[in-house]
Parts: sequence; structure tokens; C-alpha cells
Amino acid sequence: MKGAMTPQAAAELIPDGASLMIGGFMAVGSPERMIDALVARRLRDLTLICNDAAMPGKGVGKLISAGAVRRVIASHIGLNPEMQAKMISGEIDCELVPQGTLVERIRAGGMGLGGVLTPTGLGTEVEEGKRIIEVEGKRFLLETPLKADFSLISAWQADYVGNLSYLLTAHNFNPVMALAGKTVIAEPESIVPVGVIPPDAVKTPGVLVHHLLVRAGR
Amino acid sequence: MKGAMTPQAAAELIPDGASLMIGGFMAVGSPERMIDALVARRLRDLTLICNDAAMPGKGVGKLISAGAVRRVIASHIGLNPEMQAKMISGEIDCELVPQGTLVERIRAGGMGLGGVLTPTGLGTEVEEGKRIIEVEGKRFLLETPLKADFSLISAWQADYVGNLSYLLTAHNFNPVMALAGKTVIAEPESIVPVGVIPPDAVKTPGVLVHHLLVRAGR
Amino acid sequence: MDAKELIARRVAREIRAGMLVNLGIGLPSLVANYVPQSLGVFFQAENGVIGLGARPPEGMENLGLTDAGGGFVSAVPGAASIDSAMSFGLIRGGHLDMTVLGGLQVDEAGRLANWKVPGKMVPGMGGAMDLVTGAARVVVAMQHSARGESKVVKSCDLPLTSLRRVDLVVTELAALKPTEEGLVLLERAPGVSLKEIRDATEADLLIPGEVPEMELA
Amino acid sequence: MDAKELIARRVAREIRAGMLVNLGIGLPSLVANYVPQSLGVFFQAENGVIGLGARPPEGMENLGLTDAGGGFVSAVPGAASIDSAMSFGLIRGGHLDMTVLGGLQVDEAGRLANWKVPGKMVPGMGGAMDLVTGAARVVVAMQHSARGESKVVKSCDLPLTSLRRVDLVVTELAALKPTEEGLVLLERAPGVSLKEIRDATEADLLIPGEVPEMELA
Repeated sequence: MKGAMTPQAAAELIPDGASLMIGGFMAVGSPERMIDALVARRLRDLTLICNDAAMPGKGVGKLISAGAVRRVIASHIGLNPEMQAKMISGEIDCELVPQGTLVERIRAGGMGLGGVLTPTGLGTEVEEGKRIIEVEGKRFLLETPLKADFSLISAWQADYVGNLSYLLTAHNFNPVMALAGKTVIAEPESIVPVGVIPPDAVKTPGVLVHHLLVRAGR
Repeated sequence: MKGAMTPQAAAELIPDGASLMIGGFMAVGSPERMIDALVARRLRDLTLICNDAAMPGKGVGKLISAGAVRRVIASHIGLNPEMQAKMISGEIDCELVPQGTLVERIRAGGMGLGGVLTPTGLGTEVEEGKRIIEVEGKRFLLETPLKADFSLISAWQADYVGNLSYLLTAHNFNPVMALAGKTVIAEPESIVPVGVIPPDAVKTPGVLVHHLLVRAGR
Repeated sequence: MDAKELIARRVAREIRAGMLVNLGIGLPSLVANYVPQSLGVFFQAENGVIGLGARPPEGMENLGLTDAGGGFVSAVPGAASIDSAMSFGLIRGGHLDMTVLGGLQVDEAGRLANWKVPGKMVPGMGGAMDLVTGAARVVVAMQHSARGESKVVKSCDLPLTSLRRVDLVVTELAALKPTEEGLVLLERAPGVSLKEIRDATEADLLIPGEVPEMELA
Repeated sequence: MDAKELIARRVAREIRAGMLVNLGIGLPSLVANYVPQSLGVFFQAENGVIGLGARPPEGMENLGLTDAGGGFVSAVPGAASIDSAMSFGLIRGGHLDMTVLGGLQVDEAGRLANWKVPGKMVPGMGGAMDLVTGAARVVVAMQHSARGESKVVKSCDLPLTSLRRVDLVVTELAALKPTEEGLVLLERAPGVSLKEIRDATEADLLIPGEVPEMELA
């Protein structure tokens, strides 16, 4: 059984320089209240692992605009001109990773696998500096696992065990990131009594979730 | 939109010597009517990829008793004395694979990954003949992907698009096997009109399912 | 008819009944407008839905149901939610029947470049590298030239998206089929001459005896 | 009290509030009987449920809700269904706080053998290799001897389950803690002497000055 905490209290757990996985795809399914609390805390030198850089004023874009970020590992940053500018000026280091590779690297980190063998990126710039492993006559890139100090995820329903369900395209990276953070903080739309979410509707078992945020307006 | 077919008609699709992934864990979540139709068809020289050998008279145990099987790739065969005897007599070749490795090998086959890097089995008999890959200072076994000619899976609800949901511990290997069969045949408990299963309750998207079996008693 | 509509209507003819199809954002997303509902095609958006439907009426949008460009969509009957791992598992595993993507360049080897212009624009590859590597069929939908320069080139000088040879390239001038021998000129756009296509193309084209006009959906 | 009950009651004391615990079939599954519900422990069965509950009353069993031995169970409030990929992802990824397994042999290096007796019994490793490799804490619950032979040996001659040193071994005679230096005799079972333990053990034991009696749940 887990109590729920405010975004402010959760943000206090996170120090400068932390690595954060943050769920969301173009800010859909991002933990916005958690992100606002991080911005208010004026953190610095964060590493973000996220699908994309969202847009200024939305999702992880708010942390980028606030100057809180030193490094980004993402698949796409094209809709955030501030991110582009900070990458070109050298304020933010950016590692671009194919989206399917990114999600598997996170899953591998969370599930104790040693890496990912993927054909994606072979013969492109993505291959540079990486090992190629041949299996049964086919070549694959060896991509390394990713973990983070914190995973900040957004969910639809939670119960006080920490079980989570997700809504439609707001799933995206959230269920996989819930596996790969040393501390996992979930921001649900609603929190229901234990036993209300049917076992078959749970997509992230509560054992993975360390903290729940209180609902909005509470 | 997919029509549903009888187990007998589905069994006709499967030739002697085919490789079959069959869902289930100790026969819980196994497609029993499909298996009965295969037994009735007197198939020979099948390769089975399945978690376990079930028991005589249940799940894949029925195919083993019927002499239909030449090769088994599984994690556990301890509750089926007939399987043990046939392995010792040489009638059936058996490759034993740690359960977590087995499910990841199937997932890798279904998801276009080149293999699995796992610490499980290092320094044991499972390591024999396999490559060891070092990643960031840790050693992992390289386990190869698995695919099959057919995946025969059991589900709870289906719709006529082929979307599937599963019940409790009858999930087990079924959702992963649905990714890795060249032809996927699903045996659902019930078939509902399209639109009845909420998108968030679908665990196997219909695009993966080639054939549905009619409900029992139809 | 403008160039984009023409391209979308030609690409739509590639889509067969029951396919699972991913349409990239921008020009490729227009293709859906010309695919009859009766085909029972499911559109996938790689951010996590199979069974993408039209934008809902004003005020009925949901923040949790968008396409890969972040635009509001609906879900058709029989739709399924998937997370990013399943989404790219389907793509990489060959379960996606077709992807339609935009392009910056395609070359004589049929290779696509569409994710980076060094020093100018680095949006990132998003899902494009997985889509081009994994989809059963890859169709590039793009304008033939940009700023007076042909986008159909001898050899891509922009960073590649994949080594994989794409299956079809559709522009407002032509449909091109990359083969082991080179780029075959498959069809002309309505009213466009062979000379116009050759003049607008940097790559060498293989031109069969007869080059029919495109049919459009 | 018989040997199995004693072992189960000692192992139960290892379990802390809020843990996720996997109990193997057979002897280990008895441990659940001695863990107070107030601890809020979730039991996982690797076939696919977190929040395993007691066997339902006769006639109220469901064929789709069983433990890893195929026995009927119920689901406690807050239970979650998981497929085999998630189940072993949790195990391999270190999210499982403790696993309790039976054993055929444990040796001085703390290595477990529990899946094969060559030429006699080849049940297969099932989930055991992943559990021993991945769980945060591995407890072996087994009888001290079988057919007059010690199961606590100098070096396993049966095939290993993992190279990983297990964290605790509980038998009806003793609790042993494998360390880098060797097997430490942590506790004696009630009324059992050091000599009895030594006589029943093939392995060399490290014996501290004081070896207290076990406390049981």
C-alpha cells in the first residue's frame, strides 16, 4: 500500500545531475504536473531519456526551456526549435536513437538483458562506434541497455498498490520506462481503491511503482 | 474481418513435419480443441515449441502421447512421464531452455531482433555451444530467435478483426507466440462483435491473427 | 489537382484489402483520404494505435488519442492500443504490410535519406529507420525536386535512413521502382513527358519501351 | 512439527513487509501459510499472476487461475495478470525481492543444483535458472539429506542451476549463509546440536563462536 504525495514532495527526491526517463510522445502521456514541479525546483544538469523533445511549453519541452537539461537521449527533436538551438550551441548534448531501438534499450535495462540486437541503423550514421554481431548469417547492431535514476511516468488509473492502467496513445513509453528507473514515480489521472482495477487491466504491476502523485486539484 | 473456422478445418492447414508454437502453462491457456483436431488428423514429425510438456491427456501432452512429435523445445517436462520416456528412448529430441530465455527467444523471433543477451544459464550446461558476449563489463549468453510455421494460441475474448484478450494466468506464452508464427490460429472462449473489446483491453492486435476457431459447441 | 493530392491518390492505389499500413506525417497522411473504407484497411500510428480514424468533431477530441504528429484522431471499431515496444515490435518484425514515408533524397540503389540535413536540420530519425528497415513494403511519397534540385539522385549525399532498397517512389512526375539494376521508370504522371521526367531527375533511369500514365484512386 | 513445517516457518521469517516473493512448488509453497497478511506481501507465480491467494472453495475454482504447479488459486485485491515475458522480465530485471526454491544440492560456494539428475530425472529447469540468476534474494528450502546422503556438499556434482551464490539455505537441521569464505552455520534448528549438523553435512562449515537456535514464524 502506497500513500500518494504531491508533485512538490516528489520533486524534492530528485537532485541536480539526475538521469530521468520521462514518458510521453509529443507530450501526450507525459507527467505534466511532475514536470512543472521539477521546473519550479530549478534543477540543473539533468539527463533526459525520452521519445522526443516535445514543444516549448509542453511536456519535457518545459525542462529544456528552463535550462535544466544537460543531455538528451531521444529519437526525435524536430518540433522543438529551442532544443535544436541548444544542441547546436552545445548547451545540450543530444544522442539520437531510432525509436524502436530506444524503447528496446529501455526494456533491456529494465528486464536484465545485456543489450538489443537490431537490424535498424545498419549502414547508417547510427552504426558508428557500435559492435556488429552476426547471428545465423544476418548482421545486427548491438545496442546497450538504458537505465535511469528516476522514471517519471503518466498513467490513466492507479490503485494504492501502485497498479497502473493507461489510456490509448498515452501508453507509449510509459509501461516500458516503469521497468527501468531505480525509483519510479507515477502521475495517474485518477486513483481508485485497491481491487477496483481488474487484474487483466493492469499493465504495470504495482511492485514496479515506488511513489504515486496525488490527483490534480488535491 | 475474419471468418471463424472449425478446428478440423484449421488442422487441415498443418502438414506433417511442421513446427508449432503452442500456448499454455501446464495446459492452462492451451488451445485444447485445436490440439484434439491435430491428434485426430494423425500428424507426424511435428516440432513443438511450448513452455512445458503438460501431462498425458492434457494440452500438448495429447500430441506427445499420440506419437505426433519428433522434437520439443521447452523449459520443463517433469510432469509428463511419457515425454520423459520418449526422450530417453530417442523417439523425441528435446531441447531444454530456461523459461525466461524461451519467452524472449520467441519474442525476438516475432519482433525482428537478432537474439537475446541474457545472464541466465551462464556457467551451466545451458551455456554449452553458445557464444558469450561481453557488454559493459558483464557477460551474457547469446540465445537465438525462435519462429515457427504455426502458432496455436488460446484466448479469452476475440472479435472478428482477430483482436484478442486473455484471462489471468491463461496469458502465459500466448501473447508472445502470437508474434512469432508464420500463420497464427487463435482459439477463443468467445467471439464478440467488432468494437466490443475496448482498444485498451486488446493484448494481441488482430493484424497478428490469421484464423479464428469457432466457439465450442458450434 | 496539386502535386500532393496527385501523389497521395497514386499511393492510395498500392493499398490492398486488409492491410496494416503506417502513414508518415505530412504528405503521406493524405493517402488515407483516398482509401475506400470498404477495403478494411487498418492504419497504424507508431505512437500507439492500430485503427486510426478521422479527427473528431471540435470539442470531442481526447488528449490521449493522437497520431504520430500529435494531431487528434479517433479510433475505428476494432482498434487496439499498443505501447511503443509492441508498436516497434510489429514494425521491426515484419508485421506491418506497408509504410508510406516522405523523403529528402532517393538514389539509384533505392536508398532513402529523410532524417537529417547536416548543419541545417537535425530533427532525428524518430521511427523512420525502423519503418524502412522492417516494413514488408516501403513506399516513398515526395515531391520530385526541392528548391530546383532533384531529390531523385545518383547517390544520396544526405545521411541514409537505411540500406534497405525501398519498393516504390511516387512523385508528382513519376512512379519509380528501385530494382537491383537501378531505378525503373514505371509510370508517368498524367500529361507528363519522358523528357520532362529525365530533365527533372539527377539519377539515371531505366526506361522500358512503354511507360504508361499513372492511374489514380 | 515435521521437517517441512519447520523449514517453512523458518523461511517465513525472512519475508518483510511489502516484498514481492516467488515461492517454488512443493516445500517452498508452504511458506505462505506462515506469512501474516498484515505484511502486505505479494506472492508472484511465474506462470503469470502477482497477488496469489488461497485455493478457492470447491466448485469455485477457475481453470484460468492457477499457480506454477497447476494448482487452483485465487487473486488477492490488487492482483495483476502478467504474461510470461513480463513475468520473467520482472525476475531477470531484479524486481523480484525474494525467491524460495527447493534444492537437490548446495555447495560450499553457495551454488545450487536443482533441475537435473543425469540419467535419472530430467524435469528441466523451468523458471529456476532465471529465478536464481535474477531475484534480489535467493533462499533455498530443502531437507538436509536425501536417501542418507547429505545435500549440503563440498562441490555440486549435479548440474548447476546458476553460478550465483544463494543468500540463505534452510534445512530441518540448520540455517546456512553462503559467503565468500564458505558456508557459515547461522542457526541450529530447535534442539539440534552442532555435532548432529556436522555429521549430517558433507561440506565444511564455518562455525562462529555462538550458533543460536532458529526462531520460527
